[in-house]
Amino acid sequence: MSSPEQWTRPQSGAGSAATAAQPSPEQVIAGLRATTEGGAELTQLLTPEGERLPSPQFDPYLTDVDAETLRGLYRDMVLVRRADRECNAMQRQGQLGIWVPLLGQEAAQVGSGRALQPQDMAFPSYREHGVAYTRGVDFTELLGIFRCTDHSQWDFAGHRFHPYTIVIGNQVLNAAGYAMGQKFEGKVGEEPDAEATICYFGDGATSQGDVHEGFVWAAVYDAPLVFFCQNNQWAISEPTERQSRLPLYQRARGYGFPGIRVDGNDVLACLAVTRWALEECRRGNGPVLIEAYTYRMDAHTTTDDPTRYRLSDELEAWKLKDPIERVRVHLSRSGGADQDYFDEVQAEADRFAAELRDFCFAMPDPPPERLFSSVYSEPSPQLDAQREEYLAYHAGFADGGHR
Amino acid sequence: MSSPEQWTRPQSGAGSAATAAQPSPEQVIAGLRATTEGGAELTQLLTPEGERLPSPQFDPYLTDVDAETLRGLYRDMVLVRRADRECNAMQRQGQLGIWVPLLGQEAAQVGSGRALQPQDMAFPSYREHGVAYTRGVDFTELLGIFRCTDHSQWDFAGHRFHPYTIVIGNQVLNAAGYAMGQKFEGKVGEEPDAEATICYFGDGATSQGDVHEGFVWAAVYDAPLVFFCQNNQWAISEPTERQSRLPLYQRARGYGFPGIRVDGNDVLACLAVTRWALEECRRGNGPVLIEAYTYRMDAHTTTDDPTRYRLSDELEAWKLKDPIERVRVHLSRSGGADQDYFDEVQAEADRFAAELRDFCFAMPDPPPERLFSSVYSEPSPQLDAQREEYLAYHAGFADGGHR
Amino acid sequence: MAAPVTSAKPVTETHTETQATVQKLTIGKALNAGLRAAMEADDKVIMMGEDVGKLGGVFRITDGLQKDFGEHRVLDTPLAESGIIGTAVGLAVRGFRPVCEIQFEGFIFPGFDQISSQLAKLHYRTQGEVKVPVVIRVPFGGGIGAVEHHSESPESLFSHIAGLRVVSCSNPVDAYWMIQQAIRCDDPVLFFEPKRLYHSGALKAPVDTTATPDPLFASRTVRQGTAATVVAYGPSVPVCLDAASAAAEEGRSLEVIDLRTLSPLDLEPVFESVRRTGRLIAVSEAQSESSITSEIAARVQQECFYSLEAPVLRVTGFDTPYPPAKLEEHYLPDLDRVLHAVDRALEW
Amino acid sequence: MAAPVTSAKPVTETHTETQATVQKLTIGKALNAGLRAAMEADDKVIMMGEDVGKLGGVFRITDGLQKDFGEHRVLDTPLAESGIIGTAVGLAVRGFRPVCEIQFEGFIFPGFDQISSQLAKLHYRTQGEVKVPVVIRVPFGGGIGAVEHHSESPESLFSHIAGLRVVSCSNPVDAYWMIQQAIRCDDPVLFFEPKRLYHSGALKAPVDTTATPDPLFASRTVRQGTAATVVAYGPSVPVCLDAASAAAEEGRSLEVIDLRTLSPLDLEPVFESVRRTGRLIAVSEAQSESSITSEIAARVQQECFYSLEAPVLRVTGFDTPYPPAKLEEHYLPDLDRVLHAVDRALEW
Ligand SMILES: Cc1ncc(C[n+]2csc(CCOP(=O)(O)OP(=O)(O)O)c2C)c(N)n1
Ligand SMILES: Cc1ncc(C[n+]2csc(CCOP(=O)(O)OP(=O)(O)O)c2C)c(N)n1
Ligand SMILES: [Mg+2]
Ligand SMILES: [Mg+2]
Repeated sequence: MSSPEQWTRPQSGAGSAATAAQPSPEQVIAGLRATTEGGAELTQLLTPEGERLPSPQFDPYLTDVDAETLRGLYRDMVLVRRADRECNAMQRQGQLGIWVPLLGQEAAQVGSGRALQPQDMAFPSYREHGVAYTRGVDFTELLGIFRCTDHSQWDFAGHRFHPYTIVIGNQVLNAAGYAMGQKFEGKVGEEPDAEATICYFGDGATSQGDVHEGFVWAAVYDAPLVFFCQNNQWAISEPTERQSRLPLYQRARGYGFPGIRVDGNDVLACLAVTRWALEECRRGNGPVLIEAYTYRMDAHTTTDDPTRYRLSDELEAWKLKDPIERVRVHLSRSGGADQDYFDEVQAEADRFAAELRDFCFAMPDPPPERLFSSVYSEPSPQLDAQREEYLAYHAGFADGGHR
Repeated sequence: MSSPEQWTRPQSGAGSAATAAQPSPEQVIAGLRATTEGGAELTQLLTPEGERLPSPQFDPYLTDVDAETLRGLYRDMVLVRRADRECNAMQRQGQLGIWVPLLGQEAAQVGSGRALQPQDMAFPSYREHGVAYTRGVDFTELLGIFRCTDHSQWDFAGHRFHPYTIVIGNQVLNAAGYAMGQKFEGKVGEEPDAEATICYFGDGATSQGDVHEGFVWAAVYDAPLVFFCQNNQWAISEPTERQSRLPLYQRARGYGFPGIRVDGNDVLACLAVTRWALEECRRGNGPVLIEAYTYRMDAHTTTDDPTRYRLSDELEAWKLKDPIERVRVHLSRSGGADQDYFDEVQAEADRFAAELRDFCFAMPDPPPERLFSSVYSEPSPQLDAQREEYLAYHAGFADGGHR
Repeated sequence: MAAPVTSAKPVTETHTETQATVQKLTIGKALNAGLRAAMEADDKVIMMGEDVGKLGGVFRITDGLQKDFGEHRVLDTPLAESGIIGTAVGLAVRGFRPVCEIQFEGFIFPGFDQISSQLAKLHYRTQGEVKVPVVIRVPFGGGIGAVEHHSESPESLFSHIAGLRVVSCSNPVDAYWMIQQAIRCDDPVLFFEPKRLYHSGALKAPVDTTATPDPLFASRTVRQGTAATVVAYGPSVPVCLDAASAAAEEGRSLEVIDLRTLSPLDLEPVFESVRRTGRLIAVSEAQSESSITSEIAARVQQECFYSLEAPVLRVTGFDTPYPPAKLEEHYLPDLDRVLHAVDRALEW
Repeated sequence: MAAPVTSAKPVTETHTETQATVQKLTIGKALNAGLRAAMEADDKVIMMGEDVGKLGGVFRITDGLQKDFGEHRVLDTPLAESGIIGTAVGLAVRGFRPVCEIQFEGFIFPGFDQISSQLAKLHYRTQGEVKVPVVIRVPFGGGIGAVEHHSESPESLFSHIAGLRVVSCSNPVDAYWMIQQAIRCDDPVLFFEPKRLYHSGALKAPVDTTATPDPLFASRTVRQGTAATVVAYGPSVPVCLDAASAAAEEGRSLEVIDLRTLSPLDLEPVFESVRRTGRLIAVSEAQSESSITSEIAARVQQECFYSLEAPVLRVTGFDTPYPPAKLEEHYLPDLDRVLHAVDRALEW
């Protein structure tokens, strides 16, 4: 954990920065091997085999993590995955217009989401159902977007969870502004209510100008912002090497803030590293970039056909790194949970999904008036006239009248 | 000079890239000291005192540079500065609508411009009069923009010098596309006619999304593109620390291509480093970022008032690093030129300026038809109608008729 | 370089003996065939965009092109629209003829600056010395039950920017020819594709690749009539044609004009028609305010002042953001709303 | 939170005893005074933009504010417009009321995406749960002899985007009040400032800071007349007023309406006027195609169909990019072109 002093007092012994600015060939290579884990670069605390690796740097962020916490994280991930699968199925049944699956990214989302304090703010992209869940957003509240009955509908300020953002990269600047606001309001520092912001985006998003500008702004204003990039290896059909030569976390090097790659399928590592990053930000050492190295196990969305662009081998290899399985194995081996517990969670997940399903099937269509509401915060006579005219016209049909 | 092999074969001994991605405090500090030279980071071949420093890395790029070449560079800079001053004066006299002075940036522009081969392409911003000159664009051809008689008017393809671009950052993407085209056409490699592109922008521009996207594109497509950032310390009234924590050349580190800081007031260093960078690009090792560390000695434009935001001390300090003076001293000391030569160049510069002045005063206004011409490459009946109607209306006045 | 696209000469020949010159195609397949023909005719033509390669684009309009022409002619670009358009401008300056795909119209906005500041203006800025023959393909419009940003109609914005040409096709034959003509045009062309019609089997039509196409920058009367004129473009054209059929059954004869070129407009056929019918209904999915339909109304009321027996009426999207898709049936002009407007115009 | 801006209550009080409540100000100084008053009234109001701090903006509209309110309330931002607007959106979500300065209208385009995708839509997207009270100040229009991108009039583009409010002021009194009202408005407001009038001594007017301002979103008849109506906004208003004076000398009485709100439009005063005069000339420096003046013509021809004795005529910039400034006198609507249009309307 670095302190503000460490950031602002020069130390001796650094080599020529000009040399540092020339990446080594292996750094270049690393970027080209988009589907390799990155070896030593990767922060991992729980191996795919469920083995707990010690980490002097990050273990201090997990001192409160006992078997109960682990069971909680396991449960979170199982529930979120089950809900995700249910939504995927409901899309196939025509109940949702589209679904954006998070399958495979449960650890990245639950781990980072659980690292947040209530006072922290989160800016999601459109796949962060797991983060939404950790922020206390009811899964049913997400459905409207995908059933096309609304455009985002939860208590944004209450949950401190911003609306989903579909235009790639936009939310990164919005989050930078929000975090600047936290700073300007004096919410950064050693006080217990100190705040930070986290912002989610994908590997593809890193190419967008807005993401760069978010990096520039956050760095220049020392904004308490954690950039959380879920590198799920694909931007629809494009692998990460279409976006970058170097591993994405290294992008931070050019801006002067830390970048780190974490095993995105390791919920403990995601929790610890995000806690560290948030803490850095809260204390005024932000921003920080986290690249969560993970994999999109399903299609980009339910309208996508990944067989056109990637091999099933890849999927098989990643199955072995499943984020839930490794926690299950670890809990079993360490005696943190037994089969009964797992069965219970599964049953709860099934109930969770069934409720979601019932809710979804019963969702009403919005009334036509909704079309005209909330365009502005104050009324607009022009729009009022359009509404009146349309509703009168529409009523004509309802009354069985002529068009 | 690195070769493609060096770029693509891994070598042992590199530390964890994760660590490398966390900038050291002094790197952060360096970015905050926007007006210090950067010490060891700076590539300099000719000191402000006119002393030639040896450079194992860059001397190989100057083997052809003899006294005659040096005299030529000196002459280039004196002429360009003289013309710049003349234009500044003509603006004050109402002959130009605005002038964008390059004072202080002669070495960066002449050095980099003279590094180009005829087949190379250059994309300027709006201050690159010195580069224009090295591309064979007649100084008189620049005047139309500033006299507001045209929007850029020279033989762009012939000089391989793109129109001036005023919207900050736009030209970086255009240059990336052009360089991609050179690559796609097989013009990159060991052939003597191999090509590269150079693109100019300022320190302020580095914050723009387009510049980032230019970095991404050029890196992903291995485009033969030299990004030439003239860090003149100011973006109008904003010092460089409003844009970045780190020295700007280090931005390249996050993308996986080399970045280097050169003394922008040292014409030899600019020449050598740009030759090196172009050579890298030509051979397929591009892109490369060069930060030319220099100073805007005059106002941002003739409409600007720098006394509102910077101290004259700063100017005085930079006067000691004058780009022309150090070449003059070096030539004198080394016997490369005597006072007669300097006087002759001065006289030539005065003639150059006088011609420019005569030309400018005689520049005609464009005819009203110009307003409607070249909107499209093929005629548009709608526009033709607007033109006919307006010209008829306008002729009514000329004939002394009523409106 | 390229022959004037306003000429009526066919811009491609069938390329193999074995291939039939007439095939029944959807709009999507016709665009694909048109792009293929353009790439065969000129090796400077390249495709750029997100997912246009292996995937063939999310709508499969570039399907198979990367496989056949290679990765250097069909580029899966980084995910950034300013980058796509900005590099296309540079490629065009270099002599290429880039065809950019914007995945959905709602994602064109990050590229707005490059479009308006560079693409639209370079030709004028340089008095025609620098040509930027870039085509930007934009799937647009609603009615596909999509989430936000996937159903908008931003074409009016581009029609307000001088230096751009904006066109839209509404049927497979036009799709096949117009895309080729747009690519051959030396001006930048924003090519708006009616996404919900891409794969419409009902609109499938025989496309004769040896035929002589209409000029690109001309409107076309697609149904003759006498009682009122209806003008539309892109996805609204089939709606208006259906409305005209329905009206015919009720004994009212509607003339329908497919604008095809949205900027600069070719309104002569509209003026001529309105002088006969005395009534005009302009239809578009876009918001009405400061739009192409506003422009049509403004110009028609001026040119046909004494012919109009009713004001020009507009049937458009409302002046709201595009609503959640469950409400889009209310937002989009449909047969009933068009006929309602016709009724009002006739009753005026 | 903020009182409805459509109310007629003054939104600020004079803040010190010593300061006069009535001062003669230019538009530029009035804006500066209005910004200062807004910052004093609400400490969530912050200024952001390029060079707005020490320099006070290239037009000095924010002059002195950083000195008096500090670097945390007047931010010299990095050079990127998407960043300015995108972070302003986030700051607004956090509870701030950011006032962004775009240095010249030609540089708003890199921020277009954030404006249309986030700023305009967040309120609608969230059914009003998320408010983004951001004001974007945009110096616009020509006539200052500038290089490219410094003289454009892009306001119509924003009027086509639902969810935004677009306004423009034309005199010091409005400048002082409208900027404060815009800042208090919970909707995003694009505030177009007539840059060539900023420092016009001729337009200097007494600004009474204790007066009751007109509502923000209302047009205003600034000169009454009977023969024809002229509607304009921003820099064209003084041109039209001059034209009306000149016409009066020739015995023709023109009514002049200052639109003030460009989107949504407040056309009732225009309709009412046209019903009396029977003639309308809409004036704007912007290109005509798909513009605010198109919209005015489209709506007036519909609402006043039987009152119009001549078509609505428009006097606007041409459908070309803004020309080199030596030609701008031809491009910009001036007194003569306005009167020429009046002549045509009267002779129709
Ligand atoms: C500006 C913009 N351009 C294009 C799209 C279409 N699009 C949606 S998701 C996507 C890929 C995003 O990839 P990535 O950032 O890696 O996130 P992931 O979907 O993998 O989570 C694209 C191109 C968009 N939403 N926004
Ligand atoms: C997109 C855009 N925003 C704002 C401006 C206005 N502007 C012109 S030059 C300038 C500062 C540029 O600074 P820098 O990039 O350092 O280049 P320099 O002028 O110092 O050479 C600004 C803000 C612009 N031209 N384009
Ligand atoms: Mg991804
Ligand atoms: Mg600068």
